[in-house]
Amino acid sequence: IRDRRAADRKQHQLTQRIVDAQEEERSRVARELHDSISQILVGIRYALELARRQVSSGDARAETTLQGGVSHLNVAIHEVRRISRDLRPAILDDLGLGPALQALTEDFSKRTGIETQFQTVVFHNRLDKDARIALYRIAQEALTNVERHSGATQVEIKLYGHKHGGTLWIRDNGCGIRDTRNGPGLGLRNMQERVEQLDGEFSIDSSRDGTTIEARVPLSHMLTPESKTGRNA
Amino acid sequence: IRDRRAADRKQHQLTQRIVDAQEEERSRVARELHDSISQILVGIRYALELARRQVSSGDARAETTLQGGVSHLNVAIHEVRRISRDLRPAILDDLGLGPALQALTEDFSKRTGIETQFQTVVFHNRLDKDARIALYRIAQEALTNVERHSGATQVEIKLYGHKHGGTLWIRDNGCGIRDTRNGPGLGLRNMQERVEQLDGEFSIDSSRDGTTIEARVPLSHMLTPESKTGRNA
Amino acid sequence: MTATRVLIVDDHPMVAEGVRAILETYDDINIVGTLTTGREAVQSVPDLRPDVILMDLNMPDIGGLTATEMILERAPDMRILILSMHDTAEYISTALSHGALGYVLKDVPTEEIKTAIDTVMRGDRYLCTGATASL
Ligand SMILES: Nc1ncnc2c1ncn2[C@@H]1O[C@H](COP(=O)(O)OP(=O)(O)OP(=O)(O)O)[C@@H](O)[C@H]1O
Ligand SMILES: Nc1ncnc2c1ncn2[C@@H]1O[C@H](COP(=O)(O)OP(=O)(O)OP(=O)(O)O)[C@@H](O)[C@H]1O
Ligand SMILES: [K+]
Ligand SMILES: [Mg+2]
Ligand SMILES: [Mg+2]
Ligand SMILES: [Mg+2]
Repeated sequence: IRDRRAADRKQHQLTQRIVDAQEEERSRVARELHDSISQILVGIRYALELARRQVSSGDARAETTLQGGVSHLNVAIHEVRRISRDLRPAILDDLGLGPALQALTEDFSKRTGIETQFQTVVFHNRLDKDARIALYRIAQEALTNVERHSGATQVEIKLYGHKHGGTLWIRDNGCGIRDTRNGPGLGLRNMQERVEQLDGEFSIDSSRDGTTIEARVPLSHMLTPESKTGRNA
Repeated sequence: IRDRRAADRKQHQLTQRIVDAQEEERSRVARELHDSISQILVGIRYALELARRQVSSGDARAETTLQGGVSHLNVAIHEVRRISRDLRPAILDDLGLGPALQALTEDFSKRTGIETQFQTVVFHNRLDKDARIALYRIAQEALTNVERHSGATQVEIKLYGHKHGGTLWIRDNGCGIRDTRNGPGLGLRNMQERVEQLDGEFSIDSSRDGTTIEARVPLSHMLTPESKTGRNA
Repeated sequence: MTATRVLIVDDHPMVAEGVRAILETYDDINIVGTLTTGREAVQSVPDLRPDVILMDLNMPDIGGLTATEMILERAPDMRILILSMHDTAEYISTALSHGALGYVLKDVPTEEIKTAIDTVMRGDRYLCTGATASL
């Protein structure tokens, strides 16, 4: 019974952390939209009205004002895309996991300067939607950990299919997971949970030479060739 | 042991539903930003570039083009504000739970036509951030249920403090909760979970004359007067 | 007729710059400064001697409401016009209860911002269209 209660408490804590993380994310995105995007748009609006006044009074500075408006608009468009992509990259739904991981890898590499390679072989059967989202989130969490904790200079990511299903494999050459005594964070716990929800298997292999995580998804989450819609895994 | 496994499975399913709902929300917001806001902004950029060419060639239609740009910008500003508010209303952090519930009530009443009253008394001690967010989400979920399931024509919401803490009370005059045999949805489960996380109490009282839910938050989630920052409960 | 001295306080540079550029096109308005924090506003009022302050609500240090109260403690007759993104009635009534003389939304046509300045200069209250109805 004590075991049972401990398990309940753990599950309870997990749920709490998921909910907290969600509120955190909502609050962050809401603030980005309100404090940044909205304000830029208002600024552009003022520029347009100024330009209109300048045009009607024959003021030659109208062109410069409009030029300023266009470049601020570019900032806004860029920011809106970034926020949208961070939430859920359209490429994942439109083109599939392979292209999404390729884009994620390139972004990560450019942003952090960590040399990151992605390899995949075209799947015979493609992953279903739940598996695609789960593996994408796992890759995101894993790369966040690499950036924050590992001190790695190289990362390799592989995605491949086999007769038991599909596997996502991520290895860094960093310092290894040294200490999770104050309990693992939400990141590793989330990865594990995501894979378990798919009846898959999750493993971590860590030493002083780096960390490898592997997420395996069973055949039940692969679509049969008939249900293909022309998109790739 | 079989009980234990069944309980585990249920908890597992609950976690899965929370994660699914979160992915759903991310996907929806990402799509709104990408498909709606981004496209409007790109459209405005074309308008600005056109206006610039018109200005430089002395074309009198520049003013009309600019006018069009301004009105599209208004649409974008309005939409960004709506998306931001749906995620997390700034009023909750800026002015507190009372004003946030007042605004929620007015919106709900206007949108659904259900006559909705909100009453509050100024708290001596105000609620902390966790309690504020939790009670706000509970009110949102409860109103969603009223709209979707109750057929009510009137709703009353009360928020008040007392010597044991604070209470949110929501009553509708609808048909009552008739059937949760296929398990309660995520809504009621979430409300319960939110209150439990605060060590509070949650109760539902339902009959053919309507449904009343009550969420009680203990004193440990009330800030002492010293920690007031000039904001209200 | 002397020009109205206007001080702009907004933490977002594009908004502050945008309003300044627009208002400068009016002959009867003189922008005496654009500041980005509530604290700077409280400190600068005696030197800048504005007739009207256009005040943002959400700012990183002290927000527009607290800044309004602090300014009015020292200069009780100061005309403070809140310029905000928030269109909810609760914000408007809260701003008025903190002593603001007017409330205008950032995304109204800029002519309305000019009208609001002229209105509070006459000593009258100005509430943006839409806000008046919901109070
Ligand atoms: N790739 C890695 N290299 C080195 N250490 C790692 C790596 N990944 C995780 N760790 C270690 O394991 C701990 C737990 O990771 P986890 O992602 O679960 O939590 P976190 O990153 O600390 O917090 P959160 O992910 O919840 O924001 C980390 O604090 C870090 O010490
Ligand atoms: N105010 C209410 N009046 C009448 N019936 C209600 C009310 N609230 C809930 N119910 C009933 O209780 C059930 C469970 O509600 P709950 O909010 O948990 O789930 P849901 O609304 O069906 O789905 P979800 O909230 O997960 O989208 C509803 O399906 C409905 O039958
Ligand atoms: K001027
Ligand atoms: Mg982590
Ligand atoms: Mg519900
Ligand atoms: Mg601001």
